[in-house]
Amino acid sequence: MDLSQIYTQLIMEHNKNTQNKRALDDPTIVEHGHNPSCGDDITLNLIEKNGVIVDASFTGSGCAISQASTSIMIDLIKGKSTEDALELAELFIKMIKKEIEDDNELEKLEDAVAFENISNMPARVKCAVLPWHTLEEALKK
Amino acid sequence: MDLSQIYTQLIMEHNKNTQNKRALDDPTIVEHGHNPSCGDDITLNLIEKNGVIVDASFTGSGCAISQASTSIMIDLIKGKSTEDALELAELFIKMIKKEIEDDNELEKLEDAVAFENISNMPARVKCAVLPWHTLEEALKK
Amino acid sequence: MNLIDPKIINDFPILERKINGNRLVYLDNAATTQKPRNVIDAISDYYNNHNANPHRGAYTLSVEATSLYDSAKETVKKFINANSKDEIIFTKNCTESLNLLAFSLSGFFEEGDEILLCVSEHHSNILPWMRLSKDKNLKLNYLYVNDEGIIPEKEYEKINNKTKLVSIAQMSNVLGTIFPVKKISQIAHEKGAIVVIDAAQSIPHKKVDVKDIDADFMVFSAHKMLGPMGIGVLYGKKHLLDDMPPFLLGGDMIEYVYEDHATYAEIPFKLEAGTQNVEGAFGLEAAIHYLEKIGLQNIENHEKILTEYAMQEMLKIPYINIYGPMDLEKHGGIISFNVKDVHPHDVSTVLDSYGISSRAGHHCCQPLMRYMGINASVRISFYLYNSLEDIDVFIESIKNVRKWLGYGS
Amino acid sequence: MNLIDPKIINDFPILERKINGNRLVYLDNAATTQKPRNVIDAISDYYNNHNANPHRGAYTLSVEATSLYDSAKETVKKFINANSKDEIIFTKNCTESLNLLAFSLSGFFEEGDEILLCVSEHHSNILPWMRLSKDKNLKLNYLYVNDEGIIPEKEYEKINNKTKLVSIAQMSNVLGTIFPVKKISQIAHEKGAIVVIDAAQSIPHKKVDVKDIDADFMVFSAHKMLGPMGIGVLYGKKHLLDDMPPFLLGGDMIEYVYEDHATYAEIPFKLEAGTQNVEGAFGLEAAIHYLEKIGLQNIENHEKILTEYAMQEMLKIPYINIYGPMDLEKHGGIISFNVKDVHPHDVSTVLDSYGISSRAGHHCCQPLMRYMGINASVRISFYLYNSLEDIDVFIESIKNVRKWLGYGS
Ligand SMILES: Cc1ncc(COP(=O)(O)O)c(C=O)c1O
Ligand SMILES: Cc1ncc(COP(=O)(O)O)c(C=O)c1O
Repeated sequence: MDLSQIYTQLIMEHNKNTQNKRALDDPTIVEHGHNPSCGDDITLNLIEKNGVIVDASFTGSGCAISQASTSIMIDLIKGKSTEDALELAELFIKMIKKEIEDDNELEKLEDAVAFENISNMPARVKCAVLPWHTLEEALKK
Repeated sequence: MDLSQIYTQLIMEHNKNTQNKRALDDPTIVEHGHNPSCGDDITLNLIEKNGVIVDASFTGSGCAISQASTSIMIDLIKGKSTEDALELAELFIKMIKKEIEDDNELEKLEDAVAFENISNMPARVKCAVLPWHTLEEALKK
Repeated sequence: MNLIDPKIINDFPILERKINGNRLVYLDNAATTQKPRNVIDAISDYYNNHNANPHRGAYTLSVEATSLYDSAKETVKKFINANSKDEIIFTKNCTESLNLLAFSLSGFFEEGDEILLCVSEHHSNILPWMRLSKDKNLKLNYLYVNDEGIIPEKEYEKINNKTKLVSIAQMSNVLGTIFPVKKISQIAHEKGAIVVIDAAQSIPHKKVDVKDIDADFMVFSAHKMLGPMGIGVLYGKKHLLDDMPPFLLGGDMIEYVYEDHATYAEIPFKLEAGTQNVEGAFGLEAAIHYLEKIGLQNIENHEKILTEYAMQEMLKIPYINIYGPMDLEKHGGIISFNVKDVHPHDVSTVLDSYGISSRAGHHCCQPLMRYMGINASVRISFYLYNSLEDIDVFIESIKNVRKWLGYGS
Repeated sequence: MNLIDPKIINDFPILERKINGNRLVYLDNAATTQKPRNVIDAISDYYNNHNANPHRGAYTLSVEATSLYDSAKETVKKFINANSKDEIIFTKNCTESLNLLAFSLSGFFEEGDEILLCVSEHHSNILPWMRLSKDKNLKLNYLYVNDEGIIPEKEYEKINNKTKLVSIAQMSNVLGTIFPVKKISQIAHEKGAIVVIDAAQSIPHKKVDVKDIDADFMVFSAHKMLGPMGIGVLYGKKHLLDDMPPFLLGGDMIEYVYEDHATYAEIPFKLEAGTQNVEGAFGLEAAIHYLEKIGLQNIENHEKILTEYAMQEMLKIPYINIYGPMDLEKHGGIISFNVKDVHPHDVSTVLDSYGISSRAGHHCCQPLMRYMGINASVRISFYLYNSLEDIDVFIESIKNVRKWLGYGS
């Protein structure tokens, strides 16, 4: 295990970033996600208009991995259609499960690719996928 | 383990002996004893008059060890006072537990000494002591 | 049909033991089985290299223990052809699996409902249902076997619309009967009943496929299939397990715990409280690997040959009375019998003096014994490491029993 | 007060392992402990030479297995100073022991009765009582600890005439607090309450005497005291066990079984259903022998020295926040803490990269965490094979945590 593959500068910046971690006025969708065994606990706030995610934020607490993953996800899905967001969620989870064969596909995940190596740390996988699972729950309702 | 120390001629004779295995008219004490795990199951019938066991018999079924031990016990206690019978029971159980230091004491047990070696066969100890425990229960009531 | 290569006895260190000066002839496999070296080594390997508390730790050892535990579930899943490893719950033995079921299914029953067992069930597959029946005012019903230990067709009419659960052993641990569980499952499902298969005696000896049987639940113990003591299995269909309240409560099976209320985790965690037996899971996995290496079909064939030979030789002895089916297609590698005039315990003691491990008693099946009108029987039961020579030793020894007990022959 | 001879680490094969290129520094002993070679060898020996189903067989191997099982009970009995080996019930873990108690004691309670726990209890010592309280309309009450994890005198006034049972851990698995169980037991008994001691965290580390505490029941797990997984202990005073209905039902715990009713055996059999884990019992006995060879007092002293040293060094680090008593007389070898700005899981991951096994999370004590106002903590816990060097490695590594997470220091 190489820590520097996990605690990358990008991830550490997003962990400390408070820009995406804030309340949101009048969200249209609020979804709660948690990993009881770790104590990771986030609330995802989305404003969806005509099938597009126009704004997003989160509140809650958790480890660096879950916090950064949430923040990076929010950057990625803002301005995207809900279908595109769901597709990204699927892609992210596939990446973590090492199920992606064509590396080009990964490009769509942009900064979220930083979590590719988390699959080498099974204990932390749950943390990285938490926001994406929460997003799926939020949008599938 | 030497089988011939267990299945001695004496024990085998008593196993087949039907003299003590019979119903008794008007017993004054009837006590049921059993080893559920083996299926040994005996009913001890006693006629006690003025503190003396004037007649005794048993019915039931079980292995050779329990049947012979019961029959030998009955031979031994007939005509004895209840105190003497209880003392014999104590002695027998001590013998099985190898707690007797003075070998002379064993003489009182007469034929029942045949079960001395049963302590080398822990699985069969229960069978040998069954009638004696039943006797104790019967007389202590 | 062939015997298994006799060299496999070298895989079982205990078989080198001498008992009363004789070679150990272990014929009590229905009670528990001996362990091959790969299982014993797996246990040592676990403690020498990987031991940690699974599921809770973020550190390497704990992650390893978790993945060994999960891998064992995956192996069990494949072994019984379940849909998902989440359908595999580890318990401490088959008995706990059945108790868990009777407890956690209690909400499925209403007063007057019927639970149907076979009269030949092991106490572990009777008592939990008996308690449940008393608690909830249910009727406990039995299928009765005929003289050969077979359930006659007509008995199946007892499965009716009131029957809410049928729990039956796939193989009787006394009679050796292999019951037609697939058919029973089908009839029971037609009537809307839940089907529980006690595979304690079958799964060590033949291929068992939960999908083929369409079992709703299936239970068994590792120690009867070359695995370690202290670990058992409960299989359940996912939607049924999902709906069941937990049995044991404690660490690792919760979601949130407050001072006055709590919520529970998903299956399989919900049904596994406290520190799990990773050693046992790892050992069970090693046992399954061993069984699969030899091949379940080969094991079944091997035992068939042994059983046929033993029955044939025993039938020649006039003072031996054999219980169970004479049709060997319906008979697994278990033979129960009695020797005329001799109590089973004495038979077992005499056999032991020749090195043979056999069992005497009611075999945890008192209702069956009572139904058959006997107090006890002697039982011998085979496994892959037994040989025709073992049976020869047994036959020779059994012929001495009556002499030892003072009978002419 | 001396440290234990460091050569004993050679008795623990797993300690030779490398984790991420570093020496394994195993500091998660409160979760489970590593096993000395004599325990691992005992398990192999059991399967290589003695394995059989105990209690039921008349043959040599079964008699041996029975006597090994009984001998293990005798050893446990002496270890905790019980009156009789029949007061020792083997379960699969501490969690099962507590579930058994909550089930089998339910007849002792009437609506309105109170059960008293400490807020720092492990989920395994909360949930079974919570379910019982809901089922029987009892009140579940808690003793609260102060900022240092000590129960203030005044709290004991909660033990009143309505209190029917007090169940408390002798040592908290989060705070490391050693609670005055002897005193609590005395107060509880004055009010007529039953006293249950959860010794899961204490008995591996110090001499525990059930008579001295006057515990009515005591529970613990073998795997936390060098023994194998899959076996736990329930101690109970004989007259109480005698009166308790059985929990698990099945083979070996019965007297007579009929189709519609049954009678049960005496203790301890009544409370041990199905095939028992003889391997586990034998392994636990080997573990106790090892602990006694080293000496419980020496182990306690050793851990005191380690704890004192670790606390002293940790207190020097300004961004570390330690929970639990500062008075080391009341503090066993468990230290829970947090690193400023860093989530416990990240701390644990970073420590692991240096070879250190630590635990992060709620430690199965959510009510305590909530009461303390935290989500999670990091926990390190010591045992006889840990050394001052282990603590040095830990202190050095913990100083790197904030850097990895992008904080200046
Ligand atoms: C105080 C305490 N009680 C009970 C338990 C439960 O033990 P187990 O998981 O072995 O059942 C633990 C450990 O997990 C504990 O620390
Ligand atoms: C048919 C059957 N069911 C259940 C059991 C109980 O298994 P265990 O004692 O391992 O719980 C046994 C064996 O004893 C059995 O033969």
